[in-house]
Amino acid sequence: MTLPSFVRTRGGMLVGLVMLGAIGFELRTVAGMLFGIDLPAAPYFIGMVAILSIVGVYLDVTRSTSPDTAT
Amino acid sequence: MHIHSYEKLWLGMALLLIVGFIGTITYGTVGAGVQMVDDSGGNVEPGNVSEHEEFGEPGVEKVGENEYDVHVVARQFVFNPGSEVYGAIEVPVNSTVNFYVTSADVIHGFSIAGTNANTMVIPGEVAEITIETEETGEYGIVCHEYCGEGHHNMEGLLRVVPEDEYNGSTQ
Amino acid sequence: MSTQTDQPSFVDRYPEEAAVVRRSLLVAFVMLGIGALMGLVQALHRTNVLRIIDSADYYTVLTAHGVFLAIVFTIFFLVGLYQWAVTRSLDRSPVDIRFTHAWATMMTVGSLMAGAAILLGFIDEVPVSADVLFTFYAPLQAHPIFYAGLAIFIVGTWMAGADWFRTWLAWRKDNPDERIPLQTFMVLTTMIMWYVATLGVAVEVLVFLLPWSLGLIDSVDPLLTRTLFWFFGHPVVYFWLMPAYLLWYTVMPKIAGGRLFSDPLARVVFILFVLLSTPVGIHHQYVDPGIAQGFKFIAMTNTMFLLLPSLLTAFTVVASIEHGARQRGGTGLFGWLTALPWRDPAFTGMALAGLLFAAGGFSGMVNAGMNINYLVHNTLWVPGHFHLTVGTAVALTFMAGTYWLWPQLTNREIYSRPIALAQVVMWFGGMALMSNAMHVAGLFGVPRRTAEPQYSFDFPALFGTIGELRLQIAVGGTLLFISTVLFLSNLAFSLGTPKREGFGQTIPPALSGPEDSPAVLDNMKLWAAIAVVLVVLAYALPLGAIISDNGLFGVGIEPYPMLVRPLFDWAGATLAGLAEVIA
Amino acid sequence: MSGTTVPAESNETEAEPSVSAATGQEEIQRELSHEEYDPKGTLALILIYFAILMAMWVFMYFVEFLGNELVVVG
Repeated sequence: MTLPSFVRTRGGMLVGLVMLGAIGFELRTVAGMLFGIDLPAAPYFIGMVAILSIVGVYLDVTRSTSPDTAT
Repeated sequence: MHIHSYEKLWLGMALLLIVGFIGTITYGTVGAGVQMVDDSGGNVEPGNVSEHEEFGEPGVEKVGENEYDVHVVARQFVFNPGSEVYGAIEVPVNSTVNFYVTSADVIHGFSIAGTNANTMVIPGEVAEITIETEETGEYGIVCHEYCGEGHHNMEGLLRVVPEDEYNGSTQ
Repeated sequence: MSTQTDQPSFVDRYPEEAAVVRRSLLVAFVMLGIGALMGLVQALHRTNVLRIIDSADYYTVLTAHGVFLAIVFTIFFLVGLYQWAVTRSLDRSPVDIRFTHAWATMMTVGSLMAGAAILLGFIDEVPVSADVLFTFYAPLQAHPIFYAGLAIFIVGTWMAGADWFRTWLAWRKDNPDERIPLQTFMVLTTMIMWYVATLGVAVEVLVFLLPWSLGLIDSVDPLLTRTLFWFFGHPVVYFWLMPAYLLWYTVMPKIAGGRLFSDPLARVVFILFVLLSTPVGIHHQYVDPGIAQGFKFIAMTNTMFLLLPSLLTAFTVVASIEHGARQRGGTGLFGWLTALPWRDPAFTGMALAGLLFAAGGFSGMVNAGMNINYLVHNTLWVPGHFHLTVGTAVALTFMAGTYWLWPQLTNREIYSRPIALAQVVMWFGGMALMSNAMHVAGLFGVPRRTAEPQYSFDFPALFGTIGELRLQIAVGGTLLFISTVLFLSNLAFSLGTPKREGFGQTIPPALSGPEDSPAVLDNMKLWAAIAVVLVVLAYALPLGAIISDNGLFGVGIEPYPMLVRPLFDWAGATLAGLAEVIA
Repeated sequence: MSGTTVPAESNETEAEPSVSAATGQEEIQRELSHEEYDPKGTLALILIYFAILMAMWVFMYFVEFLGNELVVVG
């Protein structure tokens, strides 16, 4: 299985996931401010964290190279 | 000095952005007619506010067809009128309202929450700000500049009421 | 592959200078710790999550948070970093290291005086306080030791600048035909800007506030002193930013594995800061009564052009990083981003700081827009903005830079790199949460600088709820505090890691070097003179108008609170008594 | 750049690792000179940023500000 190079290390994965989290968080603000779509906070954030966690666990399990334990 | 062509492109776009911003703001001033608070309110001596012709008895005053002057004195930690002890400021809808706000002590702020009506209130200066009321409703007024340890208690209320309910007095 | 290099480290080559740098950074970090604690107390208090202080004490906390972080932390880090940069890039020691120690001591003494005045505000029994916030607007009055401390601190920074200019002049004698090394160039231009900018606050404090707090003059004009404050208060933000830019331009390309894309443009950027940082301060006063709209418009156009150096920086710095990524084997239009050293906390911290600076840049553009200021002035939008800029672009870059610099100053490794990485990422996440909520709440009209969130009316939320925004601020603030604690403890543990060799770092030359730029860029006198002319053009008329309206000292302005008068009257009476006895 | 006067600094030191880098971090694989390098990715990123800035500015100014209640005229 070929994986994008940024999931080679846990450190890189952490940075990537937190960035995705921040983007997901901002998207709700954009939906509310620009498009007037009021997404309910609790389900949205819980869902977002759940999806990111699943992605994180999946990527970690399938991490291809460099198995050293950085963060 | 050689600059990469991409960077020259970006320099041009950055300048375009800047000119665009200045253009928008000029449009806001000239086209949409949004004027800044300026020195037109004149000066008043903070210690003598209570003897001042207008600020001695602050409140709402009808000055023309659909036009009202509202004189407000801000002091630690109330707006007169506006705060609960003095009663809310009441103006009719579809009118032009000129606010004249000054301070009797330190620097305050005068902001009608959630709207564009927002000015500093500086002792010695009169802030003049004109608004047009287009919808009825109640608006909170906050002092948004730190003015002492009771700053968070400094608030007031503005009521924009239908023309037929307006009775011409501060309540 | 180890991180060992064959270069001698900075401390090997310049042990005395390294000690000054270390000491400055340590003062900065102690202040960071106290300031961050104050920040946590505030974030939890005003969001009504946890209240351990009276709302009346909130403003003492807020003053400490603002002054300790925005003035002391940032500027102590700056002097440490700049001492390193000048010594390193000129490859020579200060002319007289005792002078270097003298300014460091002066700055410390000044900070302690101002800090003590602020913190004594918590103790009601002591008649000393400085609950005047970071802006100390008259007629709010602080104890004289607050103003005196501030003055001593600023004179200390002036001496630091003089020290670096002296080192440069000595170097110039030995190297008459060389271009100024880029880091030194950045230091010198920053200090020219600082000398021009601090004139405003020096006049405000020494001519007006200090004599007034001592009872020597009765009254000061609130609008005049406030205008003098902002004369200094806007350029000071570039004084915070320029050391971060120095790290972005000179250190970040290196740790990304690349080289600076363009040295000439870096110089142009710093010159633009010298010219445009100061004649813009009136944009903080867009909704001040007593200043004509025309002056505000001039400040607005200057401010908009001040965007240019930051926009150019965005390109040059990203291009330098991309160069690193491509040298490390990165390919594709965006694929190179994955080839960057994201596990290096120094790199990741600076990159994330830059990313949030891009967002903060936008809210800054809104702040700069004259009439749109009605929408956001003194709302929570403004602290949202500057927590992205000084609170992240600057503070996070400083922390990330420390992870790279500290080993070279001590010959000791950072205690834990993974914790360092988690720390910078946590700062990014916490700040994304907190500042987003602040911006949104600001648009709903929630004011800044207030202890109580519960006014008797409701703020109109366009989506979501105000309560949810408060929670985001509280969670974000807590994450930021934890991140600060991780940073400080990681650094504290680093004091105990074993010493070893091999921490030397070099900085590779730029892809397009200084030889590509005209020599006039290095003419410091010319840029200083133009800067002064621009400041005179922007400020002479507004200041003249204020003085002609109100006089120099205003009329009948009473100070609040009147804390020191009795003390001074007592001293005055004693002196008068003594004089009589002598006579 | 800034360190041109330090004799030890030259292009050959570029492989030197950062003191804060992870052990096992990949090293530089090739050298790119100024002539060989066009910052395409940077240009792409910055154009995206430009588009976001323009859209957000128009939204903030014309919708949030000029569309807001209590029109301020002076």
